[in-house]
Amino acid sequence: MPDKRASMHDAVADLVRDGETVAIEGFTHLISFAAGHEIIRQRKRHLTLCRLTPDLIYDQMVAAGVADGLVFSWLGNPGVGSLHAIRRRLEGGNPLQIEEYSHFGMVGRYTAGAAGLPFYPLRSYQGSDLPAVNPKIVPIQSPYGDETVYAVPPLHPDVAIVHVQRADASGNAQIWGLLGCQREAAFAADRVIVVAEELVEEAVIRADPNRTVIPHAIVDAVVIEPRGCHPSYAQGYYDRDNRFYLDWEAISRDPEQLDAWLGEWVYGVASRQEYAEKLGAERWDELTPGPAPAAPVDYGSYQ
Amino acid sequence: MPDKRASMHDAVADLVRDGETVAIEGFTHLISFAAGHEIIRQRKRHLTLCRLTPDLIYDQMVAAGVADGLVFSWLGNPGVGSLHAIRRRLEGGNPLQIEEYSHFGMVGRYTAGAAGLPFYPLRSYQGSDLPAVNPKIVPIQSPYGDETVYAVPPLHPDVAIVHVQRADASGNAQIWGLLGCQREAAFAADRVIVVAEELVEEAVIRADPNRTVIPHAIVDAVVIEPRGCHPSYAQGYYDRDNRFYLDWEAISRDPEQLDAWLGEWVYGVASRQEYAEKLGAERWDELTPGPAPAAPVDYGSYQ
Amino acid sequence: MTVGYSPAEMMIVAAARLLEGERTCFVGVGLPNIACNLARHDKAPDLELIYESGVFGARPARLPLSIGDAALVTGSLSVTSMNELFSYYLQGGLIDVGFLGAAQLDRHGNINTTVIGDYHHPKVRLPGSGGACEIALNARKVHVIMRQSPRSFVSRVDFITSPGRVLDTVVTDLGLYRVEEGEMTLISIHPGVTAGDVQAATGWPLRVAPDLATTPAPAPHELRLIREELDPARVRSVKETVPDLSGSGDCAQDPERGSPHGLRWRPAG
Amino acid sequence: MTVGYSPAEMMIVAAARLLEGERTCFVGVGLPNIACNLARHDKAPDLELIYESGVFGARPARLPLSIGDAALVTGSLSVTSMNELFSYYLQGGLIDVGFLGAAQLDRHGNINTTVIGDYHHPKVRLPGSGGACEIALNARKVHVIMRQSPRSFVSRVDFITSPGRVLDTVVTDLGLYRVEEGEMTLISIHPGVTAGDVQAATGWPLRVAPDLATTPAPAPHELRLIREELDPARVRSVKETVPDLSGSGDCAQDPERGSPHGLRWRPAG
Repeated sequence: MPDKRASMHDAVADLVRDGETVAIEGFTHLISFAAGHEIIRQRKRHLTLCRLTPDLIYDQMVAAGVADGLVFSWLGNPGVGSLHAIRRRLEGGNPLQIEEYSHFGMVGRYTAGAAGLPFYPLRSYQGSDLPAVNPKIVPIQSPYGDETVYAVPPLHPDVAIVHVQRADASGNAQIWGLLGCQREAAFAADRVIVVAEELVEEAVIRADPNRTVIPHAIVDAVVIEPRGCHPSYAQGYYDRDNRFYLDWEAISRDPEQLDAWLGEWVYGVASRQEYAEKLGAERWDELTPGPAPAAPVDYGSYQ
Repeated sequence: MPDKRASMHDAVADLVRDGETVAIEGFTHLISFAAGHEIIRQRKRHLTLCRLTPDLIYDQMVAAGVADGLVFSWLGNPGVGSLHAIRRRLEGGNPLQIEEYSHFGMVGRYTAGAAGLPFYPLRSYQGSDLPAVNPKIVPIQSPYGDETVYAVPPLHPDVAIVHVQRADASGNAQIWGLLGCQREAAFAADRVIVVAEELVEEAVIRADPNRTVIPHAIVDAVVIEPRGCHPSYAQGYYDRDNRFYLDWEAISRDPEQLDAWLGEWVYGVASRQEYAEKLGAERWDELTPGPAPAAPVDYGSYQ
Repeated sequence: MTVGYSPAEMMIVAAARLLEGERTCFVGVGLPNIACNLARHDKAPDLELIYESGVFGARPARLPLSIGDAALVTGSLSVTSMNELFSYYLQGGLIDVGFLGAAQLDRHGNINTTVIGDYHHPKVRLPGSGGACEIALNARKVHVIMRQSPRSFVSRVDFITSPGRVLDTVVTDLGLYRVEEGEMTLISIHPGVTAGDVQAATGWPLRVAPDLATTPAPAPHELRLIREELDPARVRSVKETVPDLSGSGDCAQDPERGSPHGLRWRPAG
Repeated sequence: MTVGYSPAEMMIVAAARLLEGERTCFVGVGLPNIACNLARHDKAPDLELIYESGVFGARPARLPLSIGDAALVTGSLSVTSMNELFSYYLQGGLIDVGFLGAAQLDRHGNINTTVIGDYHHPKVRLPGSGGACEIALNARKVHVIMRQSPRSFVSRVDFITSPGRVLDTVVTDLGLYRVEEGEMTLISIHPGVTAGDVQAATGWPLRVAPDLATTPAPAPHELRLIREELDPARVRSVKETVPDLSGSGDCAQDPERGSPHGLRWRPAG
């Protein structure tokens, strides 16, 4: 299997192109802030950003001017409040093209994209105003009887960026904890960047194949980026930095503070490593969980 | 959580009823022969049996007269040859109602059943004669553009029987190795019998939640039945007994031999434990794999 | 004995009591999370908590910071992909109760968490559906927890995010409501609240049940559980003035607040 | 140097050569499994083996007994549910090549693995589709491996299980075929086989390519790999006379055999 390792700089430079549709997925868990910041640093433009929950990372990317559009299902600072940079665009005069679903609708769009289906049927939207403002959400009649459900179209991002706990050099990637819709987003995408907390030997992947979420066959680049999710988290590695999520409320309310924050923490650092060091050992200590090992499992050796 | 443990005898007596639709799932792996044999022993009648691959167990059940119908996608002795008891019914005068799909069609039927959908769309059947002989396979047009795919209807077994490697007393069940469509079959069914190789404490399940395939909320009975899959296998516990699969070719070709086999190995034993003992320690030794432990994973303790 | 309690505590307790006998509940963070855990410790010992993030049977060792908190995962019974969670658990019909938040709720029980004003030119852009729309259509019943005001309790919502088709009970800081004969009806009023308070916080002439009850105040053992076991840091049950909750995370921010509301403490009734 | 080889070995080698440069192959047990592993050791080192049972990137330590063998799981790169395997890998368009077996193949490349005779009153009931129908419609290309006879190579199949829409090459014990201008065309003949042998084993007047080739005989290194590494017990490559194979397991049993065929050994060309 080919070695696909690259620096975040090179992976983003090579694989993320102006005007494209980009999905940095991960539901609360495993959000690649490192990739988002690199996209900001490289001043990518006119992107359409897809995520169920834009979270702080898309608020930052929108504030930095990389995005023309947003495809999403829940727009907030989870457990805290608003994404004020995005809200300013939506409530003010500076348009941001939005395409809005429910969570299951977004999951269905990725799933149809991954599965090569022309549509995904689901039981939602009946009686909601969402189909009225998003013409892509349409009713579809069951071929058995006259029941009607709704359909959403496939979503095929040009690039999906997925942070995982461990991956080998060719891109076989394993996740535990919340799985979100990373598998679906990756299979749906034209190109895939796997960002890993840890590089492991292929033998580690092969020692637990049920945990593999993404196979190397769909991966274009592997970036080893420890602590690449902060202030989001990586199950078993570090906790969500809730202090930062709380702080973001005030930072994002004020465009000047936000610009200063981007200047200091994104443009002002060359890499995620520099960011992590700048954050300081004490903060990382606070975020480190205690041990909770998985119960052992034996696959058996069959010769 | 309630303790749902029952003997195989009681679980089958209480939950499998004459005339019902029954799915004993497991693709090659984790086929509950123990449940099938108990259904034969209790002389259940007029069942409709669903499985992607009827395998030897349904050949035995059909031979024993429990089934009126079969819903399936591949009818053979995997890697060996034919299921002669079923073939005799299909090629001879004694009708067995069949409803035939492809594998993906069967998987789709369980998936639609599990997901509460009125149909499951898939890219198959175009140009095949299968829709001509199974009117439940119908074309469906995409609401986006004029593309046509095919649909299959949901399958809702009255009972699904799923063998797993480990379960707790209330039915939270974990599988590793081939996952087949057991999760889908169980969620699609009205009642679920979990048969487990091993009973574990709830804490073992909670120590690796990503491995849980079936939650207790959908389980009606938990049967602890070590070696319950023989001659099928349980990854990490014992290997497929290929000698038996080879032997079945001759046994099932000859109705008298088949009857004698049922007499000796099904009616002639009271339980799976008796069957396993009758098979003998030497055979079990031959089938026991060496160790191949999964790579460790840490979920982290978040207090 | 007089024990003081906050409006949030009244809401938590009232919501928890709704869960008696239920087995599966789709939970949002914040008040519903504490309410569900209170029910598990009290009137619904078999209640399993399900989160749209993919978690079934959570037993968080701390109060979760979001519906995707790491503490919900560790020690839970099952974690699946969101596709499987929405497909097999929710759409498959396993969910007895879903809790939703609302920025606006109307006379017919419809829920708005999308916009205040016109969708294309919003006065206030709210979070949107998250999983709320499908929860509102696939759970057997739905309860709403929200703070009540003339701006949030409106005759007609600006946008129907989630239809109120299976709406059961609405818990506010003033009372409890059910939809009866197609219309939101006050069925119980919290201790210390007057009918005038309620009408003043409602944007249409309110229908009141003929057998209007008074909500029993939080019992000492309920308050003890909340304060000593479920939220010892008092993160939510005192400080949280805007119910930050829904099956879908946080749909319920007050659209126009500039600062916390500072709900008053009330003496026990 | 003269090395004897079996017809099965010729088929394995011919099939393996078709995989040069391919990256992902949907594999059945039996001959395709050996062929794919031969290709991996020889001309297609990056080839990944995918099984409809849910396995991607298998490295079996022994010759698998079925497509669901435990040895395919241990040490593989990924094991998923069948729903995910069919949806994301196959239907999602990741499969370069699928191998299928056939009980009957017709002049237009359609595949029958369902029945001989009428579907509702079958003379011989065959296994059916398994995954073959969707493999035949979703893989980029499909190769068929089968034993050729007037009963299996027929003008029109009794039942189209899998349409031959993306059929690339058919490997038989006598030669290689491709569909050209809508019709099965002999493009290469195995060493020691005559045009008469081939026509005698074909149920319609056979189209022959103008540039008909002779299949290069198995090379010594290919035979060594098969015999010493891939199938040292000679389970399949000698004894197996009916190619027991398909993307879908075992679709290819000869419908009318009562006993093994006993294919002859041939001297190397």
